[in-house]
Amino acid sequence: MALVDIKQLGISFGGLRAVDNFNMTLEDGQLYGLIGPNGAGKTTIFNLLTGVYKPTDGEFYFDGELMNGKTPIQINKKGIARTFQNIRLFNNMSVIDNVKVGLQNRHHYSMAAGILRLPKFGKMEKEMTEKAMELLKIFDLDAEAEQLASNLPYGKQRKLEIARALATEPKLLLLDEPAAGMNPNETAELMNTISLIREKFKVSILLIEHDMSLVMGICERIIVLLYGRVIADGLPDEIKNDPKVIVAYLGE
Amino acid sequence: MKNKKNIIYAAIAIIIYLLIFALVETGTASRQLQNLIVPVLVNIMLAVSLNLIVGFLGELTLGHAGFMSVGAYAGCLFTISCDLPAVIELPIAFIIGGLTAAVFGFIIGIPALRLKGDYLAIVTLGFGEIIRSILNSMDIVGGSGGLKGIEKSGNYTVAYVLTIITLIVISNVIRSCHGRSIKAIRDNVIAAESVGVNVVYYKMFAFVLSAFFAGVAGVLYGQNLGIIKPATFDFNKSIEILVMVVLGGMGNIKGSIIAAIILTLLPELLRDLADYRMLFYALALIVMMLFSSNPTLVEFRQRLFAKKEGGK
Amino acid sequence: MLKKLMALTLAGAMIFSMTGCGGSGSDASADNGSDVIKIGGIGPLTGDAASYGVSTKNGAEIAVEEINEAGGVEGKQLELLFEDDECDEQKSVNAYSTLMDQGINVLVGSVTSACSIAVSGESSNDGILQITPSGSAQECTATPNAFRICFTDPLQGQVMAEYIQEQGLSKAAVIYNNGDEYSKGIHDAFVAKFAELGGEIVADESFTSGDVDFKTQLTKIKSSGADCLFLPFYYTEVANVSEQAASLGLALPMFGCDGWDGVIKQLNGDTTNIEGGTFLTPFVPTDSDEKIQAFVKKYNEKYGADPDQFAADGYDAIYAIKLAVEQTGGDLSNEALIDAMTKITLNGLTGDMTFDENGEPNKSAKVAVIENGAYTAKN
Amino acid sequence: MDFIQQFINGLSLGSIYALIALGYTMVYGIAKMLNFAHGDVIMVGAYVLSLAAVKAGLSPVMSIIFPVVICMLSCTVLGVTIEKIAYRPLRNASPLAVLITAIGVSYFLQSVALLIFGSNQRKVESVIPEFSLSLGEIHLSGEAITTLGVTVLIMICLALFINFTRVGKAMRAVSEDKGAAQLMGVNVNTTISLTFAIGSFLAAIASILFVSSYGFVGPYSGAMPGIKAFVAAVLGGIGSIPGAMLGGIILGIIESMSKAYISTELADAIVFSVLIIVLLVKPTGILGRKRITKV
Repeated sequence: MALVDIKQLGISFGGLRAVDNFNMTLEDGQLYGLIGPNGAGKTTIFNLLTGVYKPTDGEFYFDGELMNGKTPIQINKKGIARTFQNIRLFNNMSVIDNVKVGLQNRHHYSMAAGILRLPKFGKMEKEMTEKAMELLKIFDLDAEAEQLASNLPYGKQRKLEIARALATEPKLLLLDEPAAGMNPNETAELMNTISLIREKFKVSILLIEHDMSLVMGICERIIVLLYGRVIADGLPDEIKNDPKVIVAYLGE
Repeated sequence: MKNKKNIIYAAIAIIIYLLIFALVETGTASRQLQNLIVPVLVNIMLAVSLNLIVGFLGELTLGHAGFMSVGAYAGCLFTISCDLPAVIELPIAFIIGGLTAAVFGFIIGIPALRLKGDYLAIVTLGFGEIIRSILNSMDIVGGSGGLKGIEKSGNYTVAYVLTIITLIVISNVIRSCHGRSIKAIRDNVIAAESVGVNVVYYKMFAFVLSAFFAGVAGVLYGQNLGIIKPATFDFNKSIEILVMVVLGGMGNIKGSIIAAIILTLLPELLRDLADYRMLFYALALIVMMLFSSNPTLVEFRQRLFAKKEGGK
Repeated sequence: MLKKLMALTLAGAMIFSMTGCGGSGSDASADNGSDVIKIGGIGPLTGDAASYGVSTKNGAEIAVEEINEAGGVEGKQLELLFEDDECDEQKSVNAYSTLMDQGINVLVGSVTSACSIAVSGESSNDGILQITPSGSAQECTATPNAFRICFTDPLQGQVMAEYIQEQGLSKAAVIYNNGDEYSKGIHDAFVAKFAELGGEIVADESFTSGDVDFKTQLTKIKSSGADCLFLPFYYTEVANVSEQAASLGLALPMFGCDGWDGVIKQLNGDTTNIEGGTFLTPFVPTDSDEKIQAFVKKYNEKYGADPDQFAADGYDAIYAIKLAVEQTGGDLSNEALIDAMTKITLNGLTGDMTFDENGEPNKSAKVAVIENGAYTAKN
Repeated sequence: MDFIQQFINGLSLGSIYALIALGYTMVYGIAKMLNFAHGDVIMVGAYVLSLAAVKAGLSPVMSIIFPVVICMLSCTVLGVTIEKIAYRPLRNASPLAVLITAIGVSYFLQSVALLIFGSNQRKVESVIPEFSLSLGEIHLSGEAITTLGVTVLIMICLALFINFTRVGKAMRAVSEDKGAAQLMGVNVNTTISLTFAIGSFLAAIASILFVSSYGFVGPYSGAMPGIKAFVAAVLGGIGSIPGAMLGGIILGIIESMSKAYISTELADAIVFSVLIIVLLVKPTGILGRKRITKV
């Protein structure tokens, strides 16, 4: 069974049909790209999948379970994590604490343990620190662990967001323009990192991106959105040569 | 390293207590200072507990005096109606006061789930005023004349122990996974939800915990003075506590403690200025805010700070 | 770091300065042989209730000056140290401690009831003589060291209930300040007594401190069939009520309590809307009594205004202390002074009075009527 | 009969709240700050009015115009000065810092008034010629009629000003996005100063009508009406000009009605409860615009 099964998903804001009849199947371990011009509805789909918006119609199955109407928190617990187009870090917290907030999804201790500093507290905190450092190392952020997140340079903030999402141990990771604002070197590095985490964490990825070199370079399948509708869905090579896609991007 | 820090804190706490003990018991401290110890500690408890909501959760409330008042009334009513030895009676009174305030914290937390910023501020202000006008019209708690005849059993040792408990609980919460969740909500609600932070639960938790300690502080206030009246707990009192939090630094517990000490002592030290006292206080408030929050000055200070670091 | 250091230094310096003055303070209080009698005063000098504290302080200052000019008491000069409490109980107790550090021998205060009660919780431990000039709540004199100059609230309410019925009026409308214990105390006693005497309270309305609009309450009263209006609260609101009643066309005889004193000044002397208003007061500045006239003159010279009842209470409190010190023959010990209080007879501005063991004054109330822009004493 | 009179009482009380709320909402809507000192500017205005009225030995018409003009001028200058000294240095600081500063300014004005004028309330003669309407048992005072009329007039003028003049457009631009407005050539500082000038001018009008209705001013006279008006502004939807009007009137009527028919003691509690309920149902107030956060 597919990890993600989306059937005729749609949402309207007042009279505006932001997403219409969106269908998609994402297999376990797959890396899917979601592209389209600005305003096509890509981020709206992310918001639908993570429960920020409630779909007005259609169905969204994750791991065989219907996710419609679930809250962002429930959806995250089920195993979907995301990053944001406009970076949303916990700016006034340290880098390592940002990751720990993500880790808390699976590593938890009671209020009493926290207040009374019971042995469980020490044990869990130690475990979390180790895991967080491990994650930060992957993203080359371990040196900045104690810095405030807002003091990181832009590229590292993007990485930290991915690290935080991964900390929740998701089965599906949604990346919203992870390469935005990066130079070609950084983008290349990011591509490596994405491949690496796919291997290491056995996570499926759905990725929104404008940087075609990145999308074409790493995505296994690509879906193209225009005005809220899917105009193409296929392998990178098919998409590259699809006349509808070329029209959408270049105009007639 | 963490343990070392804790030991240092414990040592500081004990030394300060011994210092107070020595100053009071030998009579070195003036009456004025002896008398101010409990109010200072009450204000520290209030400021630190409010900091949990304002500084760590990032929600502006103007109703902290309301929590304080319900706690004070509940706890002090208990001591009046009950005739147990103080050792048993007092802890129960503090817990009753705290729990009652916590219930109100829960109720006031509900709008906080929906409202933000200035809207929440006015709603909490409203809650405080509602509590006050209900207390005013309740004859069984003395109405506007206040609740009288409270046994004065709050002394500096009791107050000190309560303050230390407050500090330990709140700072431990802040430095645990629960505290991280609360701070995450402050920094970015949407991101917090996206990584599974239960926003509703933690917002409520912060309000309830903060209200609990405000309630305990209220009981202590009543036990120390022997009389409480609704007019004391008006929104000016809430603002007074808020000023301590803002001045001490949002999300800075040590700052709250220092600000609470300074702002409680300042008006007392300014007594010699007589009529000009309030004027001076107002000016001090404006100047301190300008100094601590003006972007240019803040930058200047940071540069100064950076230089020092570099020099090391 | 710099900021933290500064803050810590500041806090430390504050505490240090307070320990510093400790030594000298306790010395002074022990010193009985000094030729100065230190009188502590506490009352609101700032905040909503400031006018009461300021008047009391002014009145007390005049008394102190008079006594000192006349050579003091038992060869000693009086010194008045007056502290602000903003009408806040905690600040009142703080003020008391500050005064104790300065070595006061007796205490006048606090001006308001709740503050007075809070202070007596402390002062009773020290055993110091405490005279509240105007704390009218029953509990103000609950401790053995506490006395008062003014009437209690219930007494005023009862007397007024009797007085109104003597005028042949039986349907009273009442407005009171629910946020003020003084007003509520008088109101409660009045309502009980008025009914007991066979009268009927046809409208019972309240407001809270800070309100300026009374039209709603007055509109209700207008249609209640009341034949008189009882307004047991302070003159500031009385002025508002009287003007608004007139604007609504409500013309009932008005009655009040000693808090009314000052209403004429409040109305800039224009008393058209409150003409005939009658209230209970221990002190009427237009009283032909020589003592009162001398006081009014001095007060006007010094402060440029007519004194009110608070000023008179403050003045009388100082004279009560003078008599008590004379009674003990200069012994300033707490026990002696408290004991002396019950033995003195004070011919004060607010009437001739003696004090009983419970700290209550025995004095008769005067009824004042507002006529042609002036208070007229009526007995 | 009673009901109508109570309604009118509420209306006249409400129009005072509305007038003060207009000033609040104006400053909040554009400068995005709670000017807690607004009520105290009204208090200062009332004192100025009383001083100017005493000093004037002019013709009947001038003796009304002179104090009114002086009052308006001094309030406007005061408002702009406060903005310049206390608020401008904090333009980019946290809203809380600005709030605390505003509270400091409020305390400052109160204590200055206390030092100069003493704690007793001062009687101020009404500048509104004496007239009233009576219909049988129902009375409507000249002050109430004038206040209501002036408030409606100001509301209309303000709405026109904000929506149709160049300066008004600049104000709206600043309220949407200070940075972008600056890039588009709007002088943010001048615009905000102007906002304060207008807000304080409104405070002057409010103080004239307030003291004309109630006749007295003390150092703390501005505090309570200030808070009630703030509640009114929030109730109506803070930042919305018709909202302030509506909020003020509703607040006045609720207060009056609950005093008349429920309980005078709990009137304030009822007013605040209504506010809370309204905000829970509609978090931006009755006429407030909803802002969508983009994810």
